[in-house]
Amino acid sequence: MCLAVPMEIKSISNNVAQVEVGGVANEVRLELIDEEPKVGDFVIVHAGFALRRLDREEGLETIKLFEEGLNLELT
Amino acid sequence: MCLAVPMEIKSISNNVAQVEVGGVANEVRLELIDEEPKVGDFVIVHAGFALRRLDREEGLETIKLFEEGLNLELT
Amino acid sequence: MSQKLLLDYGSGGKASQRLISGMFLKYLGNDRLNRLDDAAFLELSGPISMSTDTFTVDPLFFPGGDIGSLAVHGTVNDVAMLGARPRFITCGLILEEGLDMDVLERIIASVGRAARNAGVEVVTGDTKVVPRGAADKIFINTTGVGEIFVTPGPSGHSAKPGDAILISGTMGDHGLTILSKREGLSFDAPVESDSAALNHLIVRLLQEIPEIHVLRDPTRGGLATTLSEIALQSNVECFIREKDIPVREAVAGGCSFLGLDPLYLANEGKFICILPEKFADKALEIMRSDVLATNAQQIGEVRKDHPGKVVLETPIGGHRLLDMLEGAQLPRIC
Amino acid sequence: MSQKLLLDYGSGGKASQRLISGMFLKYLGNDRLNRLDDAAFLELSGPISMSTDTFTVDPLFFPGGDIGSLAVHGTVNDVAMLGARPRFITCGLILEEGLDMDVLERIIASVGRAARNAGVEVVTGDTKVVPRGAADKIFINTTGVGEIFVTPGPSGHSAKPGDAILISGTMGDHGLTILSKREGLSFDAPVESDSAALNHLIVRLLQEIPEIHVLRDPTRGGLATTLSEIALQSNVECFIREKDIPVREAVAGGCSFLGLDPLYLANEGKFICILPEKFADKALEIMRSDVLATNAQQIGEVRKDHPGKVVLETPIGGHRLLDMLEGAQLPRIC
Amino acid sequence: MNSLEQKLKDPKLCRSIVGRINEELDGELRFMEVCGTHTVSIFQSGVRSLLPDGIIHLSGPGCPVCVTHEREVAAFLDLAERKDVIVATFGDLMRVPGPNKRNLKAAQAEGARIKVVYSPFDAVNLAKEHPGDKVVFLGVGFETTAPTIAATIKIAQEAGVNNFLVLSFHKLVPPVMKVLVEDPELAVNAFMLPGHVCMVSGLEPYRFLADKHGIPAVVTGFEPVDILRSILTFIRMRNKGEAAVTNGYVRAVADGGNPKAQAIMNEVFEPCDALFRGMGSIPAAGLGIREAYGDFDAIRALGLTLPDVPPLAGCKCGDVLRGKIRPDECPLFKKVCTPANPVGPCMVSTEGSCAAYYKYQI
Amino acid sequence: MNSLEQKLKDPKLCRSIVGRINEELDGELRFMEVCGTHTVSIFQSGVRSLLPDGIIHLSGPGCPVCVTHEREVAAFLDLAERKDVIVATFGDLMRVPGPNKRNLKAAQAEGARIKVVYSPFDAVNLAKEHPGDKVVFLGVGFETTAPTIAATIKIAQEAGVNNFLVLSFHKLVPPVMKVLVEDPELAVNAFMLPGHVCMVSGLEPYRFLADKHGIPAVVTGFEPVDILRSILTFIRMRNKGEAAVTNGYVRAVADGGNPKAQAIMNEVFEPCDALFRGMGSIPAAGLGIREAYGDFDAIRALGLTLPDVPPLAGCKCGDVLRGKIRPDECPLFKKVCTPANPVGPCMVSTEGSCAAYYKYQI
Ligand code: SF4
Ligand code: SF4
Ligand SMILES: [Mg+2]
Ligand SMILES: [Mg+2]
Ligand SMILES: [Mg+2]
Ligand SMILES: [Mg+2]
Ligand SMILES: [Mg+2]
Ligand SMILES: [Mg+2]
Ligand SMILES: [Mg+2]
Ligand SMILES: [Mg+2]
Ligand SMILES: [Mg+2]
Ligand SMILES: [Mg+2]
Repeated sequence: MCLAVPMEIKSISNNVAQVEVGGVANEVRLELIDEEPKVGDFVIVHAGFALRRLDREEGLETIKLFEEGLNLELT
Repeated sequence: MCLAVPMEIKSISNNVAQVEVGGVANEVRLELIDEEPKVGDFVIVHAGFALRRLDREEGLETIKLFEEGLNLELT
Repeated sequence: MSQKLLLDYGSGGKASQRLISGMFLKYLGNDRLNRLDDAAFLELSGPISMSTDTFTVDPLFFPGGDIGSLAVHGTVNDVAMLGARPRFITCGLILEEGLDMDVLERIIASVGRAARNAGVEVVTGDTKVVPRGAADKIFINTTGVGEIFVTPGPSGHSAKPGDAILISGTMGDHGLTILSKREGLSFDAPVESDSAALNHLIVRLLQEIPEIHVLRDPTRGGLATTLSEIALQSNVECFIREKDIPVREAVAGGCSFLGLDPLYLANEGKFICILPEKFADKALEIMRSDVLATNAQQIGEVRKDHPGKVVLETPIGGHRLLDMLEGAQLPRIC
Repeated sequence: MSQKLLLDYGSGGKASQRLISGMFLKYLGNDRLNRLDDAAFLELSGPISMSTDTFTVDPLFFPGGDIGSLAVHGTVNDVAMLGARPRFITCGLILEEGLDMDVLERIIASVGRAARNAGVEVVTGDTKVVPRGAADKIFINTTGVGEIFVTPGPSGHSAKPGDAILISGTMGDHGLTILSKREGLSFDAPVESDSAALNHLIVRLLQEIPEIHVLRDPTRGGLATTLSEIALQSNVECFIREKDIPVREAVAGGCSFLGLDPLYLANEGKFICILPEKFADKALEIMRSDVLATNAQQIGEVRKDHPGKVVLETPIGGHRLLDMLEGAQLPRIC
Repeated sequence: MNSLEQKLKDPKLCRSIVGRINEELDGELRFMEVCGTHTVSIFQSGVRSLLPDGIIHLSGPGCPVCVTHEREVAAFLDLAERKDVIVATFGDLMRVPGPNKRNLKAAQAEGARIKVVYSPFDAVNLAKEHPGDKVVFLGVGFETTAPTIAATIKIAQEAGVNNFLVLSFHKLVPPVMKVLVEDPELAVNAFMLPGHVCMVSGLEPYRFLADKHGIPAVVTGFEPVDILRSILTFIRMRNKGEAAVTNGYVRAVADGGNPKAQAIMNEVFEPCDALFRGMGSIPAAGLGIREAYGDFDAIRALGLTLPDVPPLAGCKCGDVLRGKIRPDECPLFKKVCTPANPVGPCMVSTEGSCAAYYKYQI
Repeated sequence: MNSLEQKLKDPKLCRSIVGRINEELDGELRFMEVCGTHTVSIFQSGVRSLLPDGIIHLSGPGCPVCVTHEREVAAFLDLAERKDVIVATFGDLMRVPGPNKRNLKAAQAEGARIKVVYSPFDAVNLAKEHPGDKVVFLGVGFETTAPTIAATIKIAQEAGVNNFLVLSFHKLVPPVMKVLVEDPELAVNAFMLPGHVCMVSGLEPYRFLADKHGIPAVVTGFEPVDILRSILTFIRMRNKGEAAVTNGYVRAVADGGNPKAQAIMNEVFEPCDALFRGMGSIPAAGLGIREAYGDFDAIRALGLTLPDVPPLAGCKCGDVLRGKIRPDECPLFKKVCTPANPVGPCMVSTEGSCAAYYKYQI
């Protein structure tokens, strides 16, 4: 229902972050994000606002565990 | 200095006359004309207003006299 | 309320496809167009005459025609003027979003009718829809090709001193008709656009007259401008007599109170023919036998005295230049 | 302040003449155009491929090109797709009063440069100037002709089950570039329009490959729409694999946050080539040896299972339709 | 592409999960997603074509465009007619049909000033550029979008932009899901919860699904692996006889959601009843603008009312959204109702389930 | 064509008169017309090419466009810049160059709202159609035109149209002719008086030409026979040693003019000093709007002033208009100054004498 994409923060000033995806640069507003974002973070962007930080380590870890679980059960 | 053309009155209503030249119909206003114009009159039109009645008989007469005078003197 | 054109119709997607099959193929369809490939395959043998024109006339519909028929006639005529049989035309549309679909349909039907009458096929086309306010309702580009069947063909460069200058009929009909329907300037003129396809008459002339030096249609800028161009291209004087130039009473009348000159008004179904004097009568006879040129006249001759100029003999026997205007004529009061 | 275009320049009078000689002949001049007759005289021998397109791109200048070069490339490519050598193009301009003369000059110079690079001549043209507000700055129609040198030439109707489907490079570069420069939607994308004349590469392909069934450039509506057209015209299934379709990272990135699909974005320097499987490798080799097609790929094959449809195999191995859109894609948030 | 993004689309991993699904599935499983982005993702990624026949995929009322009521669309169109108003909208709404199949695109073609924006914030800039006009933003969306519009209203207030208005027809997901599960005819075994809505609201509002109704629900991301993993979770919960609401999108969603976004949303908006297309009025399922922000409320400022309109004859969107029928079971589907000539909003929205069936289903 | 119109253009009659002119002319005769319509008619009809070398035709300050001062044009251009103003004008003024060769056409191309009208009355209708704007009509012209604008102002007043304004730069012919004849360098033997100006004002205002300065003057129509007959009259008066002001256009002109038009003109306008291009300020040679009609006066209502502008370098219009030089004696003629690139207004107006020389002279 809500197209939202992860974009990487390249710089921040005045509640506005410069973000990038695939080299495409755009601006997003930071009024709504709950953690203080920093350069290098990935944020999930919806309608020009960053809504949350994307926890990529957590994401990878979850998948890795899940995958291991799958294989374990399969073999 | 002032392009003004004779047009024939085809009908009149409310200080506006329908006029024609070469079959082309247009409207002219009658606020400025000094003689009461009537259908069949030719009026001299400038910038959408009839400015005077054109006295075609007078015009023909003048020319005829002038022409006769010329010829008389020439022969 | 009639349906309105949306941007979607120019998107290349399904709406575009519906416009193509529901309207364009319906009125313009033929074996070549129906293939809808990137380009049309034409059996044509050279040399070829090719001309392009874009039509932006306002209003879209006027006595004697509409932008659709005009777009066909204009290009067919230009192709023919080089001594060619027009065969195929293309049709490029720019449409303003919100255009009435009924208006579009009337215009496309008119393109089809005019093309059939002129004996040409619309073989490929293109449609762009632009946002409301980015164009004025509809603009049409047509580009035509035809086979040249006389060589050397007529050209603006080929007028020779001693040649007769003919025109195929009255001057200024189209221009005055359009002016009379312009918003803010509307008056009633008993005159119609002369918009017509001249190719059949042109072909006949070229077949029956052994030598024609110049053929040209006096469109934008009128007779005065077109003759000036020829005088410059051929480096000759065009000498013409005002009393021999047919002008309808209504055109003269409309011009009188707008302060315009009919010799600068556009024609869309007339041509200038410049050819050796000895063929003038024969050419006039052929022209007058066609309904499109019953008022054909010799209006003057080519001279060498004032190269690059058009000289007009006035009805009282005076002489003056007929110069090319700087820009378009504006209605004036002084 | 730069000079502005006035209506007078479209009047057919002296201002028009100055525009023609001062700008059009300066940048586009050649022996045919310079004659300035009603039509151009072309030595061409048939059969002939003819295509028309009108260009209304906004903005006029964009990374990788401008409306002038695009107008040349678009038509040259369409003419070539029929198996022809593009030779001559026409140029019909609609100009908005008040247009910056410098802007016009840059665009005409670009038309001239692109035509020279593509090896075509602009042989005739037309210019209309419309009142301010009646058009958006400049629209260009180009119509091209060329000699068809293979028969039967490629056509959208000729795809056969078993054929390989190739594309000449990355998809969506032009479309995303234009979107990124649109007023109100501007973002920085490290991508350029792919606008280019493909005719030299097309000619080489046709000369070296004995049998090519379809050539088509996926412009408006993109790869998805163009393949759908071919599937319908040839009554076959086009089966393609998403993982084999090259899309630049920036195009994918831009599409991700605008909610668009790169397979529906326009390309202006790419082509689809459908040919018997046995010639696919040779064709890819020729394509990849040209700078315009270094990313050429086989993306699928023609099948007969779902005639008239395009079926996409997704990267995870699923299958779905790739349907023609109803209208243009709009940026969306859900 | 870095490895997280690659992993989430990894064909081999997908095939493994599908293998597991096939193995572990016992009987038929009817799951419903209530998010249009899931609808599109499931079709577009090809996940759907890989699922076994026993997995029945249903699309619920989760596309804010699809659930926009025809009376709301009529209000948009009325607004667009006003000479002193510039309408700003997300592109999604442009083609949604109102009464007589009229839509915003047609109004624009006829001269109405309608501007597609990518962010509500762009509408504030538009208002600054047109000080003599009123710029009305059409506020449509769920908990994901509502905070962005709330934040925009606060920004406009701070900047003193007083010609920016919002017509708020925002909707909330939990109340409509409540209506779904309380339907005695409900035939859904599991819910795929909307990842980006939950990013704001967290999991709490959805606990009732499992706790009260015994239906498992998983907050799900939008990549193929996310989706397939949730389906496997549904099967496993059912096989174990469990029902829980769990978070399958931990990388983006905290169990408590985004408190800051919730706070801003609640500061500007307050719950109100809302009209859902095909479902009628649902109590406390909408968000109206609070009185404190009344200056930005188009309804108050322009005195708008919702025009009465006849319902769309024959459209089964209500049944589709409730999961009662599949789009292809609607008698109008593909015959009368197509994307070119949509009868209902489920056919017109890019995320609509009827449109997805039409476009993607081979 | 009926016979009056035919007679007035009759080639045979014209040739007879030219024959007479040749016969009766003794030495050189320098006559001046002060009406642009005469300028054009004399060239366009070919009369000029039929005249013997001894007849020197001079064009005086009788084209209202040509005598419009560059400061007045600058005022037009300033007005056109205003966002709340729609300028209405006769087509004649569109190309007249002001400072930096800018003109109304260029302003229009850059977006100024300028509308060409055929009658001042059309500008009132324009004002009705644009109630939120001010429609300013550019009032330029002599005694022929001024009454039409006076009548229009009265009509607007009666109709209660309060967004119609006139910028009155009207000029009067007799005062400028007074300046001409009082010039010690004057080298004009006879005046061809403007037929349509006299149609309004009659002959009285011109009697001083003969009575005080001994220069014959004939009110003349615009057909070839009218013009040739007046020239013959000049010759005959001179041959007899007479000087009178006579009426050669009796079919349209009464000796007393048109009292009704005079009355309306005098009711709305009052004489004021006026700027003439190339001649400077001339006392009582202009018409300003009376205080009673001040609501319609663009100068009062908009607080307009005439901007100072540098004079056009090198333009000899002043000398041309005074009959001191012919256009082709101006060093810029045809070299620097052409209709495409006019230096002075005599080149730009369709009725300008420089333009007529350029366009018609073989
Ligand atoms: S197919 Fe059309 S009519 Fe049927 S439910 Fe879907 S949107 Fe409504
Ligand atoms: S030729 Fe040009 S510069 Fe010379 S007087 Fe005439 S208008 Fe002025
Ligand atoms: Mg193509
Ligand atoms: Mg042409
Ligand atoms: Mg033409
Ligand atoms: Mg095309
Ligand atoms: Mg328009
Ligand atoms: Mg022509
Ligand atoms: Mg084409
Ligand atoms: Mg093309
Ligand atoms: Mg042309
Ligand atoms: Mg514009």
